Amino acid sequence: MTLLIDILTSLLLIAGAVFFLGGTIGLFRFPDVYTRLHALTKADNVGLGLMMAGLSLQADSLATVGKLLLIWLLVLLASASVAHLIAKTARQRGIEPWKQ
Amino acid sequence: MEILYLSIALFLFSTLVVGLWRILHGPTSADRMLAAQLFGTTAVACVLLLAQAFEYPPLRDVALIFALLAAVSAIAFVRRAWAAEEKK
Amino acid sequence: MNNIYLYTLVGVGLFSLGLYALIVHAHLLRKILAINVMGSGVFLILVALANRTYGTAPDPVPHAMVITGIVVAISATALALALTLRVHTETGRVELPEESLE
Amino acid sequence: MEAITLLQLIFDTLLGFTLLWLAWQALSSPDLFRAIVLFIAFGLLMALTWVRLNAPDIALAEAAIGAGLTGALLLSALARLKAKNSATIMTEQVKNKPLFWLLLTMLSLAVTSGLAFSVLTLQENSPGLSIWVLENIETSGVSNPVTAVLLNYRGYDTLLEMSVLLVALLGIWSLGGVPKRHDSFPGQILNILIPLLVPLLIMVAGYLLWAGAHAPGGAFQAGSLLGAAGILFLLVGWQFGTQFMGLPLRIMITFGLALFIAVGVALMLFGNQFLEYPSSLAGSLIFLIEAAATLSIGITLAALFLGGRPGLRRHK
Repeated sequence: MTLLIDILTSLLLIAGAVFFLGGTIGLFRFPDVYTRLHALTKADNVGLGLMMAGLSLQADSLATVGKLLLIWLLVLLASASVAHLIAKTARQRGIEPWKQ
Repeated sequence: MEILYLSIALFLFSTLVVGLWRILHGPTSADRMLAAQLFGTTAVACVLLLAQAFEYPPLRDVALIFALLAAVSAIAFVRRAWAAEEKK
Repeated sequence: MNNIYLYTLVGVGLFSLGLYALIVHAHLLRKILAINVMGSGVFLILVALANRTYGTAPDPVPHAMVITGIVVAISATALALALTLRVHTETGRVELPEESLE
Repeated sequence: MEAITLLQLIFDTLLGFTLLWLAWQALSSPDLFRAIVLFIAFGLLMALTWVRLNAPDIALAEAAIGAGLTGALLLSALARLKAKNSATIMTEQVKNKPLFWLLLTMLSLAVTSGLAFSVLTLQENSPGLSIWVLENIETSGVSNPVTAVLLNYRGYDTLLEMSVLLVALLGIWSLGGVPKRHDSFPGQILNILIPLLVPLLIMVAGYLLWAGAHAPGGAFQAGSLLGAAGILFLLVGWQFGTQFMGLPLRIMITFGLALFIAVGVALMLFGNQFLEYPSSLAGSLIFLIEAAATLSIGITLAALFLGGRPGLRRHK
């Protein structure tokens, strides 16, 4: 049973790490601020979410799971709001979205 | 399992170092701020992995504070610094 | 725990970098950043050396000193920024006038 | 070498070099905004470093202050300077004076090597005062040694440190009134986000204050969170009522220090030394002082961010 949980945790953590890698590559490669925003929120939402799921499986108490969940929700809230604010202000300041 | 936690923490930390490139090269201030925002999230994940690897729960409080305050610098940027740049 | 000396040397490096920048730059905001980096270097040396209690928990006294130091550093930074802004409103400059040696 | 030790070594080395590199970039960047963002990232990595150095109390303080206060303070100051182009001025002595450069380089090298030498020749095993701290922890009233040092063994330090906060605030207030600004409407997102975040910040501050007695946490970390909550309010441009800005504000700012001194003096009346707690009461007294200190530190930090004396209009 422990082995199964360990394997599941490993898979979730690795999957989460892949999303973080994706976020970084997006930040690195994408052509303008709007597309980079898009890449970034993947790391925040899915990457961290998968990691939280993986770590929750190893948690010793429900309180720990609750704390992990709270941290994830807070990061979601912050990154979604910040992404929106930056995109909106960028529009107002006249930064044109990238067109092929 | 400790090895896995530490390796992933190390991996995340290296993506953070790569992300520094975006802060250095911009081109707009928004790009730099975005990179800093991603740093915050990566640091949260890193600290939680270290907490698990060394079985030291108080570190989760550090991650909690990072998560709570993740938006503050970006809000200051949107409300103050960027607004001032515009007037120039 | 051989990372003690690694981090101590990083602390020394930060202190020197900050000192150098503090002397070279005239812009007050840069001087404030430089002093903060110097402070971080000092804190790093203190806390790294507090780990020289092999086997047991680190020495809590430097930890307490550094926590105090961090709060003092932020309040000093706030005051320095307010002074800088005042210099800017009064003179329109962001650096202090140089004293000529003649 | 074991894999775990190796991984930790790689992590520490990478972290150390990134710290140095970031500091260098932040201090030499021609663009001031970039310098500030790099400095924010530097603060984040410092918090990770404290985690690596077994200092969770400091990591909490650095996370709260670095993420919640430093960035907001520096970015607001930059917004008011509006002088980004004059960013790379050097001091007069440095311009066109090769001799000065030479001297400066030699000075830097001397400082670095001198410090490095003295640090590396220190005794390898030096428990410092930790033995005494641990021996007396049971009489201190708390079980977190850092809190015991801050509030009991070296209560003077904390007392004086709160005075420093107060003096810094007085310095800012003596410079004039709150700078006038015309804040735009914060927008729907912030109007939803801030009322959600602030109660959570206050709750977590309470949790850290409570946890400080037996685990990492305490008045400074909790106070910094309260300060961050205040800064969020100020950033969206919400006004506190003017009736709050007068005497009530001053009472709350000085409350922590006043209570600290009052407890110390009261103990002297009962035949103890200044701030020498009887061990049966120590736990409760420390909590009382910490609770008052948290409130005062939080409000003082937010007032520092305000950048001037409320109620006084700067004419210009």
